[in-house]
Amino acid sequence: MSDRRRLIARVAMIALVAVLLWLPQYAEAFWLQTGLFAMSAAIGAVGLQLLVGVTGQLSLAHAFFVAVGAYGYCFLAGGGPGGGVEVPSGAQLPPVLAMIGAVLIAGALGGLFSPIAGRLSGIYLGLASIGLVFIGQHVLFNAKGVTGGFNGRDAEPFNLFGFSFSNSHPDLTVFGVPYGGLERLWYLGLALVALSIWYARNLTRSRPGRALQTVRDSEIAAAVMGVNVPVYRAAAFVVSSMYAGLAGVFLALAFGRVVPESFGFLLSIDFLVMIVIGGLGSIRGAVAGALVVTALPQLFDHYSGSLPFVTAPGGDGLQPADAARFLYGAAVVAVLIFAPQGLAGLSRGLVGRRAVPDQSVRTDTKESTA
Amino acid sequence: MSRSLKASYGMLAVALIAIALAACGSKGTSGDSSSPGGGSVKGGPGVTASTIKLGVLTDLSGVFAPLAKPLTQANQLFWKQQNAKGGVCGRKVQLIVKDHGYDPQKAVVQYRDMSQNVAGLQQLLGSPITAALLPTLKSDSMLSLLSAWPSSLLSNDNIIIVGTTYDIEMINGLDYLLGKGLIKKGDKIGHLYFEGEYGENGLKGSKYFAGKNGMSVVEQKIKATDTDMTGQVAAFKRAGVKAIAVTTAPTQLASAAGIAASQGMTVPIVGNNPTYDPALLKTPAAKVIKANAYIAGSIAAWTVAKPEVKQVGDDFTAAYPKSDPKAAVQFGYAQAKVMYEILNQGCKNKDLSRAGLVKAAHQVSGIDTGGLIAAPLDYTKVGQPSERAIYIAKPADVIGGLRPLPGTFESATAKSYNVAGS
Amino acid sequence: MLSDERVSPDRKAGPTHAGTGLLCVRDLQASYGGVRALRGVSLTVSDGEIVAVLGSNGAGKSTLLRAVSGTLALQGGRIDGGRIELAGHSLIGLDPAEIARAGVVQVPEGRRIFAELTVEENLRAGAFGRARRDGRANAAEPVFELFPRLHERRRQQAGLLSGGEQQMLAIGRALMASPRVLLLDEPSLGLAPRLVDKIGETIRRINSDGIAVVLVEQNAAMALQIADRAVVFDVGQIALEGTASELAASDDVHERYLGLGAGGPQVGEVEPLTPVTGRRQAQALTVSEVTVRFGGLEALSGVSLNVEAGSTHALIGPNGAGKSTLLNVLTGVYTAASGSVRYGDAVLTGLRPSRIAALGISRTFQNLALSPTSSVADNLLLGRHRLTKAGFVSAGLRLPSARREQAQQERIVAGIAALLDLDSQLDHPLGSLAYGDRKRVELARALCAEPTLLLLDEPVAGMNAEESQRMARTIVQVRETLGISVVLVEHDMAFVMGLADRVTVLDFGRRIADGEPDEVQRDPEVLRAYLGFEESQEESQT
Amino acid sequence: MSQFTELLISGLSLGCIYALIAMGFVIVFKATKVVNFAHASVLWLGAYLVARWHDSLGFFGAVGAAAVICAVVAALCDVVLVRALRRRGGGQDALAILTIAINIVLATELSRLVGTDILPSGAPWGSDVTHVFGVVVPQTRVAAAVVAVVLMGLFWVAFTRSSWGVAMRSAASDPEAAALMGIRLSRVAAGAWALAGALAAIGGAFFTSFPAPGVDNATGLLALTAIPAAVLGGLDSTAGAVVGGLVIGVATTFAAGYQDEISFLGRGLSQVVPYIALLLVLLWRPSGLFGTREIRRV
Repeated sequence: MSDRRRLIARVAMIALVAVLLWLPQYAEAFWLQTGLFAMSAAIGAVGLQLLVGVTGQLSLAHAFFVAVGAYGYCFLAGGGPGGGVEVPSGAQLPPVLAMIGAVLIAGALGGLFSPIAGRLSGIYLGLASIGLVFIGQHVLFNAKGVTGGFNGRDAEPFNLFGFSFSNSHPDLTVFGVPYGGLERLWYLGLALVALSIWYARNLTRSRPGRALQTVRDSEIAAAVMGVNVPVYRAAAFVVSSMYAGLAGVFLALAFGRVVPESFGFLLSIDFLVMIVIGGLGSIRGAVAGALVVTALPQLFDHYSGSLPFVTAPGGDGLQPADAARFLYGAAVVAVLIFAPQGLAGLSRGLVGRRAVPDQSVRTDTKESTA
Repeated sequence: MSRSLKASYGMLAVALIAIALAACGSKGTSGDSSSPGGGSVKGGPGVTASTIKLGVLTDLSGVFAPLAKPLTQANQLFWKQQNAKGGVCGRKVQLIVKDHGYDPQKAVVQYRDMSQNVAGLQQLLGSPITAALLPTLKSDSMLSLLSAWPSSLLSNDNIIIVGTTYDIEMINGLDYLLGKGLIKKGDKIGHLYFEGEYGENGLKGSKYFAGKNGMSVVEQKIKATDTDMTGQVAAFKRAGVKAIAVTTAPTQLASAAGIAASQGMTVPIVGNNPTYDPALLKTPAAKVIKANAYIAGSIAAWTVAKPEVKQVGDDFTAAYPKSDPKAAVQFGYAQAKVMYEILNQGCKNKDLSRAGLVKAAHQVSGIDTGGLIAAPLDYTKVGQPSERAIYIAKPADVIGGLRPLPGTFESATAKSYNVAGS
Repeated sequence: MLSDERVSPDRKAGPTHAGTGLLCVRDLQASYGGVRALRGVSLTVSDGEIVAVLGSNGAGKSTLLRAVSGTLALQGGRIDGGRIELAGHSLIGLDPAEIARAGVVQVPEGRRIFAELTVEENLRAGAFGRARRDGRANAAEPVFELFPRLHERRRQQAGLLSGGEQQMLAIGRALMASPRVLLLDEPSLGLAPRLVDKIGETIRRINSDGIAVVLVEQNAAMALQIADRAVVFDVGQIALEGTASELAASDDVHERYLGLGAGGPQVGEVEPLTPVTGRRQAQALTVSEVTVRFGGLEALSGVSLNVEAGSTHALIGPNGAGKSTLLNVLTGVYTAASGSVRYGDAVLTGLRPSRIAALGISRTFQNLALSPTSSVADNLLLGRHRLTKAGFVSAGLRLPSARREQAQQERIVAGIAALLDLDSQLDHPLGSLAYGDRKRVELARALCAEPTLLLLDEPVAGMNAEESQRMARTIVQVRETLGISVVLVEHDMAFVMGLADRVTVLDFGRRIADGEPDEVQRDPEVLRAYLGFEESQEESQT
Repeated sequence: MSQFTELLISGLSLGCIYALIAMGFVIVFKATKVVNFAHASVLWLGAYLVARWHDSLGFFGAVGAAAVICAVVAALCDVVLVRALRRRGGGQDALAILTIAINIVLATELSRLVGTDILPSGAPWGSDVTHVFGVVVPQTRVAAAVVAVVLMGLFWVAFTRSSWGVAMRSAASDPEAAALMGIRLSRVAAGAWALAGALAAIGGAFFTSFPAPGVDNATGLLALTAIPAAVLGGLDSTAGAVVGGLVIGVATTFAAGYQDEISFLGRGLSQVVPYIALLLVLLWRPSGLFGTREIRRV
């Protein structure tokens, strides 16, 4: 690619990092909290991208594995001396280990699903995986001992070498701005997102990644070149589950407390929409998609006062929440039809690079045409 | 791929810079500044010399909109009237309404957004939202008036529940049936209840009652998406229950009542206050519901013969002609009234800070809602419900769809019931 | 004089039939995903004539039919220029259904009958092509007259019919639409000789009812027997045209197209390649009594053959003879109903493809199976999959081991690419390569797997003479240098004659001959089945 | 009457409704290879229209009208959006996601229309019941079963005998060949969507009739349960849809009726059972009970 383009990318990159690092200095709680949720979403979306965009496998079970990560962390880290009324049990591990453990558990469960994940392809896997979400929520409600049932359970604040990512110990003030839990988690989130992107990029550019892409483009070619297709399908599923797990852990930290309702079917759909809007196959696209999907409703709500055609909450007329959902649906339709490569594709256009047709959206071509 | 990734940095950066700029603000100032509350009253977040800001965190676009919309409007109605009368503590009260659509993630962000600028939450609706916010609310010592009645939350001193709790509603309701001879000792009671806080709290009540009276409870737990109660009722029938307790949404009450009747089960049905909605009277099950259903709740039906109740009803219809008359109106008004009393108390204590308000809340007692709530409210005992009496009402074709039986009802069992116990 | 008739690439159709005629194709250009398939084809079909379209696989015959019948888009192709007119009305851009209703009906390659529907229902489906609804009811009568057999079986599920009957049904179904022009795509495909003759006969009869016919055929003999005129396609162009008799008589056709006589690539002395990776010991491949079934149809019936270690073994036969199916059995893509495949002392039957690949067996595909969005290098690196180790952990975390492996593999791949003159294009996205180059990329990818047995499925399909020459040379070089065995699937005899040590001929799922190229070439059985006519024997002597 | 038969019969009667809805999924998938999530909100729309119109048009009039409207809406989804995406080369996944998006938009608008109300469907049978094999069954359910059986019968006849059926099946078995035979794929597709829409409307009308009180904010979720029904039966098998629907109907009813016996699995299982059944079936047969497994070609 041309120097001009490389330059733009560089500058954008530096600007981006700078902004992100500096943001807590003046961003209100609203923005930080939104940011934290967006980061969690970004991690999950990158994971789903590896499965859907790169391997060409559809999954609607992502919410389930996010839940596994979130509850896994709360269980492994939690369980301290409870304040009276029945506190769900826990392993009381140090948070770092709990985080790793939760991710591994998510991966393991993804592996248990491999008999299905390995054999089913495309849409069938997507439909089958819906089941996990509903079964998962049922368990969350009923396995009170571990999940706390409908009450949910607290997420132990994360800490690293005694430095707690919560409002205090130690108290921290940077340039006169008090850095509480939100600010600290912000940086943890940035680190985790960076890590996720880094791994995903390495993977897609390496041996396993090439194998996965070939499974997507031509299953049989992959097989005869020595790729064990079912195993790689399952592996992709496991990896994306682990990403979902990590997203869950960070979601739990951003919430402070997890409840079953946060992990419904709609969350799975949100993740799918993120990678579609971002552009199937593109890692950074997934991150951008996550940002849009998470922030959009919040912004609508925040600025509902100053939006045309939108009434204040409670008034008659178009509620901001509804407006956001309309826009959300319409955006997906528009992206699919007019910009099948999503935000990534558009940005490529901005930087003036010829877009390469995205194969992942164009799975089987022997489609019946109408 | 990598190139495309590099490139899409651009767009990402733009997006974030935009956010950053939008976010530009005087960070961290508004919060801790105890603004000079006029006179010598200690101020706090959301309190200025002329106004007190209160948050309303509710669901106007999700599954609970039917309950929340009139409720919120009633909140607003009360404060409109009260402000006209000079507000409270020399300040006008201003409600900041946020619609979370029953989405915890959204609610948390909205709370973060408002938490720095409100003295307390006039209304907090949705059990998952409440559960998710609980730790934060506590650490912010944010006085929160719940739009729900679970006894499980009474132990938190910053959570205020207006009226009695689901379990006590149920105990009273069943005791009423017992008193009327509709059920007798040794009977089986079928309990149809939602998965979650609401349902399980109601179940707690029926179980306690059954234990006290040598009865047994046949449980049928359902999810909110269950609408066909055929299987559940069949199980009740097989077990030979003599009464059905319902702790669900109106939809399930209608379905259960209808099927029970169609199965030839003419047993009394007692439901918690949220199980009823006037709209049910238009459904095929209307006949059965009118005949067999008893609604147990501490909130006054529109037709309760008390001047204040009527007044609120009339004012509401005048203010919101488009909204249907639902019991949530009376509750919303009472809820606001309780907040008023607490603010008043805080004013007396010369402390409108958050901690001050939580303290004040537990100094108020004998709040007379003029019958909007079955009995005067007493918040001096943390961990105890503010009152234990209820109205028993039967569905009927009157405004609000409920005809109350004369007087209020507070059973001995309910009195002796210990909410903390399990 | 015929040589004068030859059309040079740029030259459009001869002035003899300008604009007149029922179906006119003018300077038609078409492509699939950037790969040009038709480079300015002009053809006119007049009322009531039969025009045969001949040419090797990938020469563009089917593309022409798809373009005319409007189904090109369904195959991911597009028309880039030119005109197609039926009696003066343009057909370009019309929906296939509308084209059929206008009177141009195609019998698709491989019959494509509706297997789950009964014979009668198949015919009813055909009747949708009638411009007017009237007469749909008794439309079937003439068809049943033509094919009494179909009448007997009208209530039967079409999927259960024999190959011949299915072909009859496919034709009958098309006739239901009472077409003005009938496009037949390889009707003789996979049919036994007597059936082929019968089909030819039928086509004549249809034509005698005044229906113009465009007949795309592998089986030149049959086609030339019944056609009035014929054109020969080569790499998306009409290379040759004339009356059927002229073409049938000309040696040129046999050389260029039927692949008899001395034709085929002159490989001669090749300079050995500098092996990037060491010589490897090939093993003997033994296929014994392999049978494969798809539903009711037997794609392979008890086929046996031996490939000696280090030899080049050609597998030839008409389309649909089961060559690719056998390749798919060898690589574990299909599982044999019975019989066994052994490579050295390993039994392949029942192994999953990845295990077979691990034994050093590698292949290319007839229609490319590459990753279009990835770079050439990445496509080749996939070939190294079985020889490399980097996994989700080491690669994902860029552990030194993985980084070292990557670098080293990239060197090897670059080397192999150089052997096939692909080094300049290593980091181009595959989508930007020409068809011939993509074919070479696939060969390169197969070589990257360092196979001891290399399976090539129609390596020169769709290539022009020069490209095939080059491919042939490469294949020989590879074999010479690496000392591996090569199994070569081709339907074009000429190509394999120069290359193969041994030839096995398949027809209709059976092995009908096996031996040295020249003896097979003379085998009457082969000539009959493969070329479909007796008299060709003496002609082939020339 | 033993509870078993009681549950079985009411389960079957519920299953008939699921079957109707699942049929819609299958017909669309068969004809256009699209998994249509928007089916859920089309059903909701149908139920809503019936509830709104039964006063003026009468129940059957309302159902008829709703069926027509839903058919049109569904067909428009296909003609305007699905076709546009497919022309741009969208694959199965992309198309499924498209229908999810359509569903989001429709559902949002419907939840605004329904608002805070519960709108009864106005079915003439009200809460009356009748006896089937000595089991008490709501008349609405009997009617639903009858209608479902009749509709499926009609569909079956049309599908196997009429030329529309021939066109449908030809297009499903080999679109390209069908097009070559002059079958207008676009019309076949639109027709399939329209039919599915009509079925959804009718299914929705009965779904929200007694014992359910009516259309409300949650009606949109109902149709989701028909997805496991369709997949379990085999996405491309109409017979599978019927079986799948009945299986799901019976399974949910039993899970509820025997809740005490299976309470160790956690109470309130009935809404989860369909998905458990789905996973089990797919483990055993990856393309559903009656689904056709496509042979991989090179």
